[in-house]
Amino acid sequence: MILIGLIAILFGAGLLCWASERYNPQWPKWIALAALVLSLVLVAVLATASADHSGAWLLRFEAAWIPRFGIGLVFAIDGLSLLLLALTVFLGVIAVATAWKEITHRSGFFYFNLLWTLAGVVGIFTALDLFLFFFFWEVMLIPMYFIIAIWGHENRTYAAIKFFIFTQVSGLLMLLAIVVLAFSHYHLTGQLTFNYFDLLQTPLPPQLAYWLMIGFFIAFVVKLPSFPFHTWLPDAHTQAPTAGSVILAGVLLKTGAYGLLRFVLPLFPDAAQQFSTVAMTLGTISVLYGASMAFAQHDVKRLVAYSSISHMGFITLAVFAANAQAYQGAVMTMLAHGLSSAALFALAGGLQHRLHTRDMRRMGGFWLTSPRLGAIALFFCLAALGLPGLANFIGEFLILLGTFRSAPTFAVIAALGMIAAPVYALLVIQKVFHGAPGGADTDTAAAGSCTDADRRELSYFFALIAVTVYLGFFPQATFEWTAPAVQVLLDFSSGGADTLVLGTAGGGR
Amino acid sequence: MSGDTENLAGLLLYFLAVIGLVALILLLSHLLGQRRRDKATGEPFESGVVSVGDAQLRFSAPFFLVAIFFVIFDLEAVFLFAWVIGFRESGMAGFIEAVIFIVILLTGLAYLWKLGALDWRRDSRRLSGRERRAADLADDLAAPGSPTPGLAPEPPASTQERQ
Amino acid sequence: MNETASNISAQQLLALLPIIALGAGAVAVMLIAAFARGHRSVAGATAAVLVVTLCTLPYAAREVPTAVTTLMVMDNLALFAIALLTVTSLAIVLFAYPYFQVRAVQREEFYLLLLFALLGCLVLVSADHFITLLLGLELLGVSLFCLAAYNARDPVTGDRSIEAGMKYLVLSGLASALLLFGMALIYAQSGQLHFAAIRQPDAAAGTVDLVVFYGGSALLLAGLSFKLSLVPFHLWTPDVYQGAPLPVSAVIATLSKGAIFIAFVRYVVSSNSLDNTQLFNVIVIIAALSMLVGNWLALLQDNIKRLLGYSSIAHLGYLLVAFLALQGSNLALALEACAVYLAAYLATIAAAFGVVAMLSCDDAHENDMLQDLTGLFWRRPLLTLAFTLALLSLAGIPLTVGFIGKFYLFSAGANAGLWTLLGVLIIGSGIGLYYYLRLITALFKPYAHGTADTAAVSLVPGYLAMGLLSFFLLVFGVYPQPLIEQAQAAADNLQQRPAVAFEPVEKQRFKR
Amino acid sequence: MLNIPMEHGLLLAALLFSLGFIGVLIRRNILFVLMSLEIMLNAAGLAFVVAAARWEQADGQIMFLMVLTLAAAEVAVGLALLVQLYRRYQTLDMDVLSQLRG
Amino acid sequence: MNDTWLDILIGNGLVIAILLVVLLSLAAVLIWLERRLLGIWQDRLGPNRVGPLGIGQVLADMIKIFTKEDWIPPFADRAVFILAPTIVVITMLLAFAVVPFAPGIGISDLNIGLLFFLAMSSLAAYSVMLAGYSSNNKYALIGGLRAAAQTVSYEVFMGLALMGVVILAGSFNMREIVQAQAANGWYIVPQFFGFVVFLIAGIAESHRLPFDLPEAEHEIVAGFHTEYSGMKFGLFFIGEYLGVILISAIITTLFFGGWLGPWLPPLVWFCLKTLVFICFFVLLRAAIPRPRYDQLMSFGWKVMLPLALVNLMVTGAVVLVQEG
Repeated sequence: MILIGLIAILFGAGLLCWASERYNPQWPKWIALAALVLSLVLVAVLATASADHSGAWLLRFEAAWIPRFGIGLVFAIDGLSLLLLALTVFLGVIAVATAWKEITHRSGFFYFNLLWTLAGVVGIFTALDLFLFFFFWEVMLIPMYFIIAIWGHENRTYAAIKFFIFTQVSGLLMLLAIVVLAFSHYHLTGQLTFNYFDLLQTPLPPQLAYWLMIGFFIAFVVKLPSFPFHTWLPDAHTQAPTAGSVILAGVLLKTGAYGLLRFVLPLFPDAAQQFSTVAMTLGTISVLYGASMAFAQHDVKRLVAYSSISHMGFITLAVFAANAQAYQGAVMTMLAHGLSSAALFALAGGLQHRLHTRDMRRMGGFWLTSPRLGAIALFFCLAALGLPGLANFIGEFLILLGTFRSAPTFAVIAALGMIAAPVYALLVIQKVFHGAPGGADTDTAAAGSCTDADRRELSYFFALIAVTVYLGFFPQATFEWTAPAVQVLLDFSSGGADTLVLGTAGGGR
Repeated sequence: MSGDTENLAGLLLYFLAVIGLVALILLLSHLLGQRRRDKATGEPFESGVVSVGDAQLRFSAPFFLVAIFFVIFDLEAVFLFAWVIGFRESGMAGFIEAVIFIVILLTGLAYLWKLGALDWRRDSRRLSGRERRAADLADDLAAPGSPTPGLAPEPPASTQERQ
Repeated sequence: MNETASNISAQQLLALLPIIALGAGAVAVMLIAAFARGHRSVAGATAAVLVVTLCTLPYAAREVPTAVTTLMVMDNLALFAIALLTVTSLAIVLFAYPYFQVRAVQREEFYLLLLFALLGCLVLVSADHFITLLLGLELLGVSLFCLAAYNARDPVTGDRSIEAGMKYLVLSGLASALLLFGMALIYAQSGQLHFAAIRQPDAAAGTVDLVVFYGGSALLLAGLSFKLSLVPFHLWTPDVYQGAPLPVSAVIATLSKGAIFIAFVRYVVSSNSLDNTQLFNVIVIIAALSMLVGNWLALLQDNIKRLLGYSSIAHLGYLLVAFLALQGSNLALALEACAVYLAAYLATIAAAFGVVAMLSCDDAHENDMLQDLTGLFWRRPLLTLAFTLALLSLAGIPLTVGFIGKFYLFSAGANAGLWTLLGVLIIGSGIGLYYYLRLITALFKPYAHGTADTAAVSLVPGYLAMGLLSFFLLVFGVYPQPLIEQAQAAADNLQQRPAVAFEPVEKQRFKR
Repeated sequence: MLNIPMEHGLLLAALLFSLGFIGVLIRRNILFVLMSLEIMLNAAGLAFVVAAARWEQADGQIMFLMVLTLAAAEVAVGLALLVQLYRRYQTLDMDVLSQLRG
Repeated sequence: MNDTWLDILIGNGLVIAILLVVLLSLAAVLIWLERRLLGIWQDRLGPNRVGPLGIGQVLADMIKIFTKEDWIPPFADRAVFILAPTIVVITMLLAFAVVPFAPGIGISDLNIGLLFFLAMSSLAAYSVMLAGYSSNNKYALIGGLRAAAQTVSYEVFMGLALMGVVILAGSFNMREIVQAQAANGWYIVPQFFGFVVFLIAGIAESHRLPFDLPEAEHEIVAGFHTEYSGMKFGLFFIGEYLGVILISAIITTLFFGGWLGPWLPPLVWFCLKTLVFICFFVLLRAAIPRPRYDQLMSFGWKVMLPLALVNLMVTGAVVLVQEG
């Protein structure tokens, strides 16, 4: 019930934001902030209430929705979902903070869209009815589309439509797969259901399972995004307003990874196993391709976007590596990347707000005028390149470790990506903050007028830094949360012989 | 069978005879008739006035309306013919259906009547404003194209038929 | 036949009540249009007639399924369709009112023709015999081409309207001719005009020339495809949609498509036509082409009416997916899918046309170009939301009933194993998304002039219609169970069709 | 009745139908298009009558009445539109119907 | 087989020949008769110079009309111009094919006799229409249009007016209708309104005075046959009189028991009754002034058509009630 409350709060607050704008344009952002903080509290309550890590599923709610198809309102969370929920709500707060001053135009509708996107994502992370899952999967698209298309930058329409079409078409493939799965289940057992827990036991013919798996895989990998399906991401990230980019990079990409972990692996373990080589190849290509493309960008946001592709490549790799380290690493990377890329986009947004450009060739020497921003940027660049002690390092290290155990070749090649990361990450620091003011282009007069981070910016950056550092130094807490979920995954995959799970409480299960 | 054939054959024969007769009459008159060529022979007769303009008049709307009404109501008659010949077989149910059919037709007729579609002569002095609108409407229904901005003005709809 | 025709029982009359009510109502409205002429009175009476028709449905529902002679059958499918079409008509009447209020054409007859068109639809959806099929089709068709040319006297839109009327007339006539000739050929071979009696012919019996029979079926299919504007018989659609007055485009896109589709379904289910592989394959090709070509051509349009026209072609293509699943054990689900998708489609497309019609209420021009919509959100937020909702529903995005419809299509298609078509459906939807989003984007663009539009007349009835439709789109999008239950009932009923007393080929020598 | 095989009747109907169809497709004058349509409809009607004669039922003839009605309704509206069109454009050529495109 | 055909040829040929000769002569004589009767009723003499009682006038007219110039206007549509007057004569003559003159006497005993008659009489509309069109003369065109509009208007309820008779007799066959009257009495009694409507429609159909608006001299010279002369004009003339005879014969058949009657031979009864109606038509011409065209049309649509429909319904109801 608390899960429904969470979603309802976000949906309701969204409507409230919109309605309240008529009376006072300042109200929407306060309402949004209040709603998100309330949600954060709720998530915290959830976490404390189930802190004993007993069993995989912490909370479960079921109610009938469309009995004709055996579709129910099935909500449940395990540790994995809980962490991602926390991330979502937390980044929601950050997004509101970044948008606080940037969005002045039609703010009511903006916060409406923001909150509905977040509600959709929360739905994705909690829904365990496949139909319901798909429902939320699509629900979050529209508001996100509006965020990009209305408040985005110069090329926003193109970017928004591209984002939407990519996600929607791949989503339809998934819908088809879901439907076929449910009907196969129906023909095999005589029970028509979309309930995740029922469908887990479907004894599918291998050929069919393989195709269904592909359907799911494509939808998730587009969202992730992985190499051949990634082209929407740089456009969408670049054109979205800051808050949009934060949500996109921090949260929306994670839904793809979550889908892989939650659905592809447990529903089609054998097919996934069979497919792992292809998937890992795609992952490795993403890692290297993302990194090299990032290196070639002049646009700050594009650079960060391509780096995201690179990082997400690691997750693909991890998901199909099928062992505990890799899974744990994947979860950690999701969290860490959520935080660091959100921060980097917030930074890029801040720069654009000040300079009205995202072109690094027209920047330079900002350390002089805004040292605080510089320091923050340096921190997150280091986090992104995987500096030990920060969350990203833990995640990627575990992924490589896990991958090496099952597929050494891929691990070795992907490790090259970790080498490439410092190059582009430091390039940002060098081009933007070091060097002569104005960079290569001397016509920029913006540098001089650039102000340093204000209290608002500092506060949310510090929050991000704090969490990143915490995760980097105390990853065990995270592992304990995810351990039961990872164990479940391992039970499903045929490579379940390896039962080394980083985590204590859930390990004994 | 033979009765049918006989009937049809008789009809056919009669048909041929009639056509032959008419042809004969025409041929006879052609052969017997005189030939003259006078100055005004080749001109159309218009009561002695020299002919002006084309004879292909734009004909007035009601003619067109009558044509449409004929088509519609004659078909109605066709259905009634079908009912009438099967009158005893279709019995009471058939009668009720036919009455419904006829009543709907009469309603349609009343509609046309009220709208003035059946009026050939319109004396605008006699009509109230509302009736005149209805009358204009009837005109529109049949004779499109009365004054429409941007299009060639209409010649006054053949006045000689409304005298 | 005379024997059965003359024995109409009270039960049958009761089952026919909606049709009787609507027919009587139409005649009454005609009298009102003659004797108490006035836009308000006629529109009001029309709305009242529609409401009364809806009110008769529960009474008729007690008697289903009933075969009314061999000509018609009233079952839950028919009632479902009647309810759907009547509600849609009601919405159209509501938003047509302000639309015609600002126009210099005679207004009253629109409602009259609409009622007749609807009557044709009602006959169609309960048709169980070629005669009723033809009757309904033509009652509908004749009303429609009068309606398409309805603005002919309007100085602004007259040219377009008359062109639309003429084109629709010619092509509809062509379609009718094809259909009729097809029926004649089928009749020549089977000796039957009753749907259920036209089973697939038994070649061994020797009385049937299969070439002629299937030629007839193909012609029938072509005729219906014309009427449903399926590719490659779609060429008239965009022109007619663009040229006809907006409410009329809505009528063509909703009532005529819906009713003809239901009739087609009934024919196919009753006569088992889909058992024939060739015919099946031809329909598969038609469906695939409709989805692709419709969506593709819609991409290129700047005129919203044309765009919606092409979009409706694509949607009929989608519907054919469910239609093709109407076989064997899939029948129930496929029928349900047809019903649900049709409901979603009708409400959605009516809402879309309604919004454009309401935007065209400030003067005699129709604001149907893409640029007229630019920044609409900042001028008319409520209308824009309704339009957005409609577009999202057309695109099949959740929270709208369009999504439920699409889900049904997937279910029916997957259940019947129509993989190729489902693939095409996905591709088509992808293409479709582009132009829906293009519209939506235009709606939300910043608007330079920043002033609210001033409609010349009260839009209240229009808003009422939009509210009704939006409510439908949204509520059944989130909680579709009631809709599904109705559709399920409709599907069940058709399967257990009432036994109809139709004679086998009987040598009844007619009187000469 | 004189016994004519049904196939011959159907063939004639098909011939008429094709003639009408070709007329609809290639004629430029709208009046002739309408006439071609009528030919098609009547060909269908003929086919019904022929078929009814084969099965010795009245159904096909009833159908023919319906076809007649349909043809009449079509022609009534068609001619009305035709007159409109002529008043507007002073021609009956199909090409005037080409304002709508997109 | 040969025998059969030969029989038909001979049997029918005789009847046909006699019928045609009688009809055409009758039409010619009618011209004289009408003028004489009009003269008598209007208290003047009429044609009385040629032959006894002026009966030679018939012959004189015929000679005159045959020797007139067979003129076709150069501006006319030649083929149609010639075709038009023949149509009216042909259709009127053909319509006689179904008239049952007496038992055993008649061209054809069609079971759709009544429909055949209706079909033929509507075809006559083409004649005036085409004549008006092909003459290429303004008067002719207007006259032709008027005639066509008038014919088709009255055509509608002309058929409907007869349907009461069909309900009573249960057949379209003229002979059966006559025989039914032998059993049930003349239909003039139960079908009085049908008779009135049919009578009026019949007058309008044959463009007889007072409904001769298409050729109203005072407005449009001679209407559709303004440009006609010689025998082609004569054909129109013959057609009109044939029409009068036809309508009279049909009225006789349908409403007045056809050949039925005591003492005299059936054929004589038929001819007598028909003659009475022919005279009635002439009387009408003498007695009633010509209405305006709009009055004529309104009268048709607003009075006659509803009357015909109501008559039909009432007849149906009465028959149903009577027969239980």
